[in-house]
This record gives sequence, structure tokens and C-alpha cells, in this order.
Amino acid sequence: MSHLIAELVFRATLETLEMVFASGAIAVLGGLPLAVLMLVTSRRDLFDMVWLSRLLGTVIDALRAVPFIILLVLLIPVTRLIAGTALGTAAAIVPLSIAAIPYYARIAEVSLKEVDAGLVDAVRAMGGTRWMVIRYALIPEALPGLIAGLTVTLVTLVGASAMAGAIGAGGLGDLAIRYGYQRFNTTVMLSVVAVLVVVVMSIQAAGNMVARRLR
Amino acid sequence: MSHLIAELVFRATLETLEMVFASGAIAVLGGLPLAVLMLVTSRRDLFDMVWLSRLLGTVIDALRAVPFIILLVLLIPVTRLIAGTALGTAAAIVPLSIAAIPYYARIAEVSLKEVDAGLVDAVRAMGGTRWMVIRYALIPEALPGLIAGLTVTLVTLVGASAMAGAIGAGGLGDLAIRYGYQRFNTTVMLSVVAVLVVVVMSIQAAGNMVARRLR
Amino acid sequence: QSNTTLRIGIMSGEDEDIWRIVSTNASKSGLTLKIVTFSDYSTPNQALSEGDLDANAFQHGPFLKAQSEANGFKITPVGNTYFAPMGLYSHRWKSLQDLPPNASIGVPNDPSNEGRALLLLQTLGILKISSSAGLLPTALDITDNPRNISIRELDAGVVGRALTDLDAAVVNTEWAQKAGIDTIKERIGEETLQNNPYVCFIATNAKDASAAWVKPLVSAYQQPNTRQALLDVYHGAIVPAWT
Amino acid sequence: MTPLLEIRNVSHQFGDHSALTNVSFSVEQGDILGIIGRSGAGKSTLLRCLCALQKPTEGEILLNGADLVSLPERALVLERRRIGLVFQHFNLLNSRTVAANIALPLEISGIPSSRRRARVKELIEIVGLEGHENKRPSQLSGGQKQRVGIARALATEPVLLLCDEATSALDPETTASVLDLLAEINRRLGLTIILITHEMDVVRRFARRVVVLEHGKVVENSPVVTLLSDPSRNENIAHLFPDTLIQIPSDQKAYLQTDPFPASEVLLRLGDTAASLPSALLSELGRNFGADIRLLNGGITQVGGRNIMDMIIRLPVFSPEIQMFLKNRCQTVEVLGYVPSDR
Amino acid sequence: MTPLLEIRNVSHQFGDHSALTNVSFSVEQGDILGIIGRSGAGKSTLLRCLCALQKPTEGEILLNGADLVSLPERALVLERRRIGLVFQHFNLLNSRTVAANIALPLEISGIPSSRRRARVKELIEIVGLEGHENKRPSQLSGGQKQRVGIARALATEPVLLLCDEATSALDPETTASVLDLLAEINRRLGLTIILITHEMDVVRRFARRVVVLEHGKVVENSPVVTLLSDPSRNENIAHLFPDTLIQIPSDQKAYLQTDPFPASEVLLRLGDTAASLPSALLSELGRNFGADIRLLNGGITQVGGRNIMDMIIRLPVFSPEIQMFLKNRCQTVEVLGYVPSDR
Ligand SMILES: Nc1ncnc2c1ncn2[C@@H]1O[C@H](COP(=O)(O)OP(=O)(O)OP(=O)(O)O)[C@@H](O)[C@H]1O
Ligand SMILES: Nc1ncnc2c1ncn2[C@@H]1O[C@H](COP(=O)(O)OP(=O)(O)OP(=O)(O)O)[C@@H](O)[C@H]1O
Ligand SMILES: [Mg+2]
Ligand SMILES: [Mg+2]
Repeated sequence: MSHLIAELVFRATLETLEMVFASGAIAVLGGLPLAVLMLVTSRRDLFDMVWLSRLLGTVIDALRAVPFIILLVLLIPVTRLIAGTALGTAAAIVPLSIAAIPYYARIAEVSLKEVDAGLVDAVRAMGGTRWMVIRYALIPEALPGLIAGLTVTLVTLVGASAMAGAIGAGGLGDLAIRYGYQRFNTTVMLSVVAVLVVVVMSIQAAGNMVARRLR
Repeated sequence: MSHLIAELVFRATLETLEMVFASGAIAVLGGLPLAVLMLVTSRRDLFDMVWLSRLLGTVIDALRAVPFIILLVLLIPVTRLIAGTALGTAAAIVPLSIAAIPYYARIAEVSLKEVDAGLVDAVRAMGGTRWMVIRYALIPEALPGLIAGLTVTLVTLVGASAMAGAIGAGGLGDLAIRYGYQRFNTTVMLSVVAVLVVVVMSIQAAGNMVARRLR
Repeated sequence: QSNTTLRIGIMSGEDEDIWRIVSTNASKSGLTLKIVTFSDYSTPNQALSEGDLDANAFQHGPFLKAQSEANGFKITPVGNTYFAPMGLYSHRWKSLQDLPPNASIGVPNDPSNEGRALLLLQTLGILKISSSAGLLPTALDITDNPRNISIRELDAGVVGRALTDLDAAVVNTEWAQKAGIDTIKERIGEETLQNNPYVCFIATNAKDASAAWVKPLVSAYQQPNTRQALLDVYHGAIVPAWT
Repeated sequence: MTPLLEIRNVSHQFGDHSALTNVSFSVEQGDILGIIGRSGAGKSTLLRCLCALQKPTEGEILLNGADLVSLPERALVLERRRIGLVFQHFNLLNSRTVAANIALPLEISGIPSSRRRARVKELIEIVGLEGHENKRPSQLSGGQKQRVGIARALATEPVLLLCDEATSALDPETTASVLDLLAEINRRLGLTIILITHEMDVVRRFARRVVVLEHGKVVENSPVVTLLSDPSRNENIAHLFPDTLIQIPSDQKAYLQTDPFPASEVLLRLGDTAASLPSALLSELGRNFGADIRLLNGGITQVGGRNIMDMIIRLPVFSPEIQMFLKNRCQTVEVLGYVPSDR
Repeated sequence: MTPLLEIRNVSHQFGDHSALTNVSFSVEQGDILGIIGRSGAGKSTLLRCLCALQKPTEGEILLNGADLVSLPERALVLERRRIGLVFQHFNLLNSRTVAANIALPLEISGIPSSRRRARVKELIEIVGLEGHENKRPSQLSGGQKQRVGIARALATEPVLLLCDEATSALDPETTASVLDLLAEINRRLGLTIILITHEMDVVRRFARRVVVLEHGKVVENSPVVTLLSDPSRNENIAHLFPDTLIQIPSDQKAYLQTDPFPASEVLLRLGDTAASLPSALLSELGRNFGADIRLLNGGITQVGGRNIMDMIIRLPVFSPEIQMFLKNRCQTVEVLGYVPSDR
């Protein structure tokens, strides 16, 4: 692998990491509250506003239904508004986040649902408000699952970030497509895929470790 | 919406459903055993072959690391071998499944991990073999989570199937991209996205219902 | 001449190598080129018209026309780059006449390539396309299909590789070479080079068409070293389109 | 004085299964109430209703006059902070250590962290979990979990403590020390305690009043002494006290006949709940009537500070004088039957 | 005869915490063994080791001579099918109904479904869960869950039954009926039972031998009669029997002095475990010495079919003759102290 390619791969790795972790962080910040809201409004013993839960579910499903490449383009004006430009790595974080938020919301919801009702009861019985139920029971008890879900989300983002090449975001996936798929440069493709495998495995290993420590 | 477009959308819907459900089914058939294997080999009280669990994890992560469009192309020979042709809706099921299997394996693993160790103990104490532990404790007890995970996988497949347009698989996502997005036909794009939203919401609603009944 | 920085949008792939040379050429005339690569055909024009780019170089006239009509872009070509001929290839059949009824023919599925491929098939007398479809027809615009050919719309990168699964396929020469097709022996039809509208060019927003940096930019491209690079990089699959 | 807690016509349905039907009773401030009843009688459901964890299908639950069922969320939360609840299945948070579990109600009530630490330390000592502070609940034994649950319920010094079988997983010594602790808080601070238990010994030694549930209905509500002195009085509850109903030893039972026969002796059951100084009954019988009176089973036990006599004796003769003497000295004298004198 | 189960030098560590240290004992076929000990003593850990759910860090567990710890998986599975285990925390599968939970061990042992159905029906009746067959475990009360656990453990008619506090959530009546059932199976089929319990009454009435664990070590291993007749013999275990150690009533205790004084009466504690026909001691005392002997606490109880005497009496005089008489008639005579005769 020539020096030039090594440099390309190195830059692309940074770009991928930037996109994945930035949008992953935003996915948690946006998706977790949505998931919690969806859950607590659906439960009789908490907020009991099934209509709101349904509404949120609908919005989330609608966002998830739009193919990412279309979302990418439809969101260009929004991206420009938020990021100042519609092109490049930083700009790609906007559509990636907007795709990842509903995705993580659904994944987080699965884990939150599994929390033993007895623990919600316990916090309620102590005189905990509904907010405290979320803070002391739902989130901490679901944490191993939430982390595992985040791991899945991050890896999915690695895949999605490849498509962000469409708006000039660069990154490993884009490099693999450009050199590997479009130019049949097997060396580059394999080395890029190798780096991708390392990135994915590191994310997975880190996620597993954190989840295990919490369990 | 003209008659022609309605017909296009209708055919694309069928194609999408065919791809999503066929590869979803294969994802479960392939991914669930992998997830189970990964879990039971990692556990001291079951198969205790951590190396195998690690190996499986590595293979799964490696597969997940390859961007789908590249997988699509790399797998053309495999697809041809399995499906007889590398093109079309039926052929697309091969790469979609191969992408979905490791994806579902990781998602299913999260739910399987949450099963109370006491229930594994219960089946063991009755003289259940390790296979019976899987059959009577791990899978049934994780079922609500496994179903919720399948829902997430199916919706992700709806997104991925859009890319399968590259090998002439058709489907709603491809229609939205090619006719709506690339050829600026907003009517087609919006109607296709509307159908996609309906498909995704139906999958989600069905998944929620099944999971709720099992919980 | 003052140092100007330009953002140029191109498609990812070999073009990046060409533009690396162009950048070097341009720096001699005081231009700093920032190359932005795209893997999707729809975005570069939008990015250009919205000011995220100063120029782009990836398209031919028919494509630009269609995009401008749909989106109201005010983009004009300012200098030719190259011409990439298309051919009809087959592993199974020796000539056009051998093509059986109900044969399947693969075409690229992106708007400009698909239209061009269909028009090639029309030129070869295999089918007829509605005249109202203009330069960007799709399989839906076929009006007459005497041999009942089935058209398979595939990703440009896939058509060549999927030739085994097809009776024939229309493939850009560059892709055909990469897919391991013998572009001489397996070709059963090709584009006529005369008056071909599919010459690629550098484009800018109409308001910038006479900007001071346009001429130096175009001439940085139309250099002998670029010509050589085009021939090398594309292994003869494309033809430089300036004299 | 209005009662601390008043339950009025509470009913609860699970689907078409009535878990509680028209339950009414009240609890005075400072009282210790035992709730007993068969498995599945509705005890846990009732306890959950008492802190509005489960809204009953019907009825009112008045705590200091305020109806918990209809109280708005904000006020309900504050009321609950004055109630401690020990769950039957512990319900400990596995995301927290033992110490952090015990600290949780303090955090919820907004106690500053320095005072929290001191209080947690004190509670850990009280329930004997020193050295386990940093374990997770999943690393504890059953009884240790239960003690964490008890410590957690006591943390905020509630005015009302609800215990759902809070000592079922504890050994007798730990049970006794927990009950002593509760009794002391009850005496010192007037803590009101409602406890569900299956251990009649706990009821006997600890409770003042008892409510008995049967198929979701209250079938008995009386002071513990009344109940224990003669559980057979109420046929609905006799089954709950198999150990209080002293049995005829099986070797005697085999020969038991209902009518006297030659060379037979009589089996009597004597009961009394009132004697302030325990009776010298047996020795008096021997002295006054010259008979060998055999104590077959039972004797004297202490219930709520009173001496309860319940015993089965065997007499060679049952003359009218003896009968008169016993009737004078015991509340109940029951002839159980006759056995051969050589057995 | 080789014992059914032999535990040899079993130790288990959780990290650096020793839950079991060098535990050895054996259990004969058909025996009923009680394991008791303080909360956290290691009882549940030991039971889990007994069916190799937890591999002990050290030691051997021989079931019919085969060491479960080193047995290969295939053989271990078959051995376990002959063992029933009732878990302290029930461990029911919530994915199955009550009936299906009970059927599970039958499925596992490959019993055909028709026989399965009949057996499940029978078991449901035995544990009194008729009408709850189709509920999920989450819809059951604590005691109902426990009964499902018991039915499940009995389903395949095991030869060895391990119970971890299997009656802790049951009311006395249900407890008694479950124990009666177990005793009957034990008699009829020679079922060997090992049960952990905190209810001394269960030990008293049900067990034949008792193993006492303390901090993971065996501190007592003896027949239940020996143990109960004088728990104070072993200071390690006295705390487990607070209710067996009969107390001096508190109203008397207040006046208790260690030495005699004018107008004082003596408090004696009398104990005996051997009397085959209960003693007529008190009436004889009255008859022979003309004294009013007061029974203050205790009396006769039946343990494992034998009559155990344990009582505190009060005598106006404690002449050498009386002393001689009592020494002749009781195993233990202990002077507890003196109280004023007018109290
Ligand atoms: N997984 C674990 N990790 C660490 N320590 C443990 C674990 N399980 C049990 N222990 C500790 O081992 C000791 C013995 O536990 P065990 O459950 O055997 O007690 P036990 O005698 O059954 O008590 P109880 O009567 O309260 O149920 C306890 O001190 C407990 O804290
Ligand atoms: N979620 C539920 N759904 C349906 N039925 C339920 C539910 N919870 C409890 N029950 C039923 O209600 C009845 C009362 O249950 P509860 O838990 O109050 O009994 P309990 O008196 O506490 O019994 P135990 O002493 O066994 O704990 C039982 O028959 C039980 O099966
Ligand atoms: Mg209960
Ligand atoms: Mg235990």
C-alpha cells in the first residue's frame, strides 16, 4: 500500500469516526428521550397518554421509512441551515443524526420495555415522581441493553456513513466504494475493508465491555 | 397519479415485500442460531468455549463492516451460484440475507443476554440438556425481545432493499430513488414514500402486537 | 494574479487522479483547487447552484439540460473535458443479429446513462423510444419493441459484471474494461462518435461563466499532461474532447 | 381520634377474578396490624392498594383523611414518602449496590448526601449487612436481599410501614431482631405497622390486631389475644393455626374412644386466657384428689404479655368434684374421649 | 449400605468470599434432612452444588457413588432428572402457563403428552392450584408461585428432592399439607428429601436429621431430636431456636434473684426427651409433697414422635426430697433463681 493510499485511508478513518461518533451521540441525545417518552406515555401506571405514544411511534416510523439516500438529499436545506454548508463530513452529521435518532429510539424502546415492572413499583412506592422512575429505575436498569443497542446503532452508522459519500462526506465506506467498487482497486478495497472491520470490532468490543460491567 | 405509475408502485411494493420478508426470514433462520451459538459458547454454565464465541463475533462484525453496496457487488458470484442469476428481485434476497444475518445475530444476542440466569438454572436442574436450555428457556423467554429485534431488522431491510436496485431488484426504495429523486418526479417520490411509510408502520404495528401478546 | 481558491465537484473514481494533475496545473496560474468528490449524480449540480461549489465537472449536455429544467438551475458549460463512448457487449452472442427474441439487455440505471443506452439501442434498431421522452428516457418510454427485448436497469458499476446473467448489456467503456469484458471482441454494437451530445464538460453557474478564473481553470484541464493521463488512467476507454 | 388509615369498601378485580371484595377496616396511629390469610387470599393486592401502587377498582383508602385513590399525582408522591413498603419479592435495583439501594428513598426525598451516607451506614448495621455494602443484589442470599428491602423501607423514617412477608426468608434470630427493631421504633416514634405474614409466631409475639382475609374478604378483624385464645371460635380461620390447636399425641389417639369403658381414663382439654398468675392447677389436682394427672401435650404460653393455657391432660377419674373444680379454674374444659388406662 | 448422597470436603468461593468451607456430610436413602443456618450461611449455595448447578471450587459430591462435579454432561443430565429442586426464588418460566411450567420436566424427560397431561392435572390438584392452570407466573401470588415450583419439582417423581425454603411463602395450612404430601411420598416411595428452612416448626415436625451451617461450615450434624431437646448444648446453634428456649415470663423475671431469701419460691427448669408416656410429674409433686406447683411456661411437645418436656415451674419449697424426686424423673433440673412468694 503506497504512502498516498495510507494517507487517504487514515484521513477517511478520521472522517468515518467523526461522522459515526458525532451522529451516534446525537442519536442518543435525541433517541433516548423519544424512546422514554414513547414508553412512559404508553404505560397505564405512568403517564397514560397512549395517543402521544402512538403519535411519536408514527413520526418515528415515517422517518425510518424514507431511504437514507433520499433523506440525505431532502435534508440538504436543513443541513445547510444547521451546518452552514450542505457538503463535507461535518454536514453529513446532520442527515446521519436525523436517520439515527428514530432508529435508536426504536432500539432503546425494546430495552426499556424489558425493565421489570416491580422496579418501577419500588421507586413509586418510595414516593418517586414519574421523572424519578425514569431516572432511577428505567434508564439504569435498561442500561446494559441501551449500551448494546447503541453499539448496534454505531455499527449501522458506519454502514450509513458510506452513503454520505453522496454529499462529499468522505469516510472509509465512501473510499471503499470509490476505489473498490468503482475502480476495482482490490488492494485499496481490502485495506479499507480491513480498517472498517477493525473499527466495527472495536466499537463492538467496547460496547460489550461496558455492557458487561454494568450487568 | 397516473395508472402507469400506480401499477409501477404496486409492483414495486410487492417486490419490496418479497425482498424484505424473504431475507427477514432467512435472517432469523441464520442469525438466531448464530446469536444463540455466540451466547451459549460464551457462558461458563453452558458450552464454555469462549474462543468460538469470539470467532463468531469476529466473523459477524467483519460482515457487518462491509458497506452494503460493496457486499452487493462482491457477492455477485455467490448470488449467481445460489439463485442461478445475479440479477432481479429473487437474486437480491441473497445479498440482503447475507447482510441481515449478522445484523439480526447481534440484535438477537442483546435480547438473549437479558434472560434471567435463574431460568437457565431451572431447566438445567430438571435435567435439561444444553439444547433444551436453548429451546425451553433462552428462546421462549427472550421471544418478546427477539420479535422486537426482528421488527427493527425488517424495517432496516426496507431501507437496504432500496440499494438492491443496483442489481435490478426493483422495489419501492429503488423506485423512489430512480424515478422520484434522480428524475425529479416529486409525485412519484412522495407517493412511493407514503407507501413506504405504510409498509414500515404495518411492520412495526404487527411486531408490537406480537411482542405485547407474548410479554 | 491573485490567489483564488475554487471548490470543484467531481464524481469519485478515476477522475480524482485526473483532477490531481489539473490541480497542479492550476496552481501554476494561481488557482487553488479544492476537489469535492461525489458518488451520486444528483447532488453536484444542486451544490453548485446553491453556492457550495464554484464549478463541477462530471456531466454531459443532456443530463444538465434535464436537471436544469427540473430544478431551475442556471448552469452553463465552460469547457469540454472528455467523451466516453458506450458499447453493447455480449458473452453469449457474436453479433446483433444473433440476439434471440425475448433477450435480456442490461442498461445502467442512472438517468443520463440509461437514456443514452436506450438511445443507442434505438440507433441499433432494436427498439423505438417515444420522441417526447427527450434525452433522458427510461424503459417506460419504449414504444416499439419488436423482439420483445426485456430491459434490465442496473447500477452502472454492476451492468458489466452482470453480463453473464444477460444476453447483452450496454456498458460505458471504462466500466466494461474493469468488468473484464473484452471491449473489442465482445462488442456487438457501439455509439457513433459524430455529433454526439454526450461530451462531458466543466460547468459553472451562469453568473460566473465569464469570471476571471474560468479561463485559467479550463486551460488547466486542457493540457497535454491531462490528455496523457486520461489515456493512461482509462486505458483508452475514453477520448479527450478538446483539440 | 380519627384513624391513621381507613380502608372503605375496597374491591379489586383482575380481569374477571375478584382479588378483593368490599374490604373495610381501619388502623389507628401507632398500631401493629397483622394481615393473614391463605395463599392467594388477596393480601399482597391489598397492601399494594394501601399505597396506591394498584388503584383498586372500587373503594376509598383514607390516609389521615385524604383519599389516596383520587389524590393527584403531586400530593400522592408526597404521601408515599411517609410510607415504607417492604415487597414480597424485594424489588431491588440491580443497577445499584446494596448501599445505593438503601440510599435511594433518601435521594428521592432530597436528603443531602452527607446525611444520606450516615443514615445508610446506620441502617446497614441495623440489618446486619456490614461488609456487603458494595455488592449487587444479584450477589446476595435470599435473606440478605430481604434485609436490604427492610432497610430501604425504614430509611426515611416513615410513619406507616407496610411489610409483605418481610421476614419469610430470615432465620429466627434475624427475624426476632428485625421485629424487636420494629417494635422499638413503634414504641419510640409511634410508627404504625401493617404486616402480612404466614408465621403465626410473628403474629403472636408482635401484632396487636389481626385482619384475616379469605377469598378477598375480611372474615375476622380483632385483637390478637382474642383470636389466638380460641381460633376455633371462627371456623374460617381455624386452619391458619394448626400449631396452636394442640393435638392429641398419635400414640394416644390410636386408642381413643368416645365413651367411657372399664379401666379407661379420660382425656381433657383445658383452656384459659385470663389467669394473671399461671395456674397451679395440676399440682392442686394431685394434692386435692390424689390422682396421677398426666400432661400429654401443651402447657402455658405467653401471648401479648398474657398467659395462655392450652393443654391436653389425662385423668384416671373424672368425678363430679373434679369436674366442678376444673370448671371453676378454667375457661374451657372439653372432654376429648377415653383411652385404656394401660396405654 | 452406601449413602444415597455423600458430600466430601466441598468448598466454594465467590471471588474472595468463602461461601462454603470444607463441608462434608452424607444422606441415607429415604432420609429427611433439614439444613438450617443464619441468612447468608451458604445454604442455597450448598443446595446448588448438590445438583451441580454450581460447580464447587473444591470437593466431591457423590450421588449413588458417582461424583457429580466431574461427571460428563451427558451423564449429569440423566442424574439430574432423578433430582427435584425447588428454588428459593421459584425461577418459573414466564413464557409458559402454570400447567406448562409443571409439564416442563416431564417434557424434558420425554414423557408422552397424554401421560403428561394427566400427571399435570394430578399435580395441580395436589398443590391446590385448580383454576390457575392457564395463568402466567406473573399473575400469581407469591405462595401460588411457590406451589408451582413444588409441583414442578415433584413432577417426574424424583428420588431426591432438594427444597430451598419451599414453604416460606405458604400459610401454615398449605405448609402442613405440602409437608404431609412429602412425608407420604417419603414413606411410600422412599423419596429422600433435603430441605432448607427457617421455620423451626418445619424442622421439628418433619426432618429426621439436621445439618447446621454457620459461615459456610458445618457446625452440627445430628438427629433432630438430639438437637431440639437441648439446643443450648451447642452455642453455635442456640440462636436458631429462640422459640424453643422457653423464657421466664417477664412479670416473674423482674423479681428474680439468684439466691434464696425469706418468703421466696424457687424457679426450676425441667427438661426431658425420653419419657415414652408423658409424665404425671406435676400432679405427683402435688400429691406427694402437698405443694402448689405452678407451671409458668412450657409443657410437653411432640418432636419426631417423641414427647419432649421443657417447662419452667415454681415451687414453694425445694427440699432435698423434692430435689431427689425430680432428679429421678427428669434428665435436667436447673435452678433458675428465686422470686418473692407474693408475686
Ligand atoms: N453470586 C454471588 N457473588 C458473590 N457472593 C455471593 C453470590 N451468591 C451468594 N453470595 C454470598 O455467599 C453467601 C452465601 O449465600 P447463600 O445464598 O448460600 O446463603 P443462604 O444460606 O442461602 O442465605 P439465605 O438464608 O439468606 O437465603 C452470602 O454471604 C452471599 O452474599
Ligand atoms: N396480575 C394479576 N393478574 C391476574 N390475577 C392476579 C394478578 N395478581 C394477582 N392475581 C390473583 O389475585 C389473587 C390474590 O393475589 P395476592 O398476590 O394478593 O395473594 P396473597 O394473599 O398475597 O397470596 P400469597 O400469600 O401467596 O402471597 C390470587 O389468586 C392471584 O392469582
Ligand atoms: Mg402475597
Ligand atoms: Mg438461600
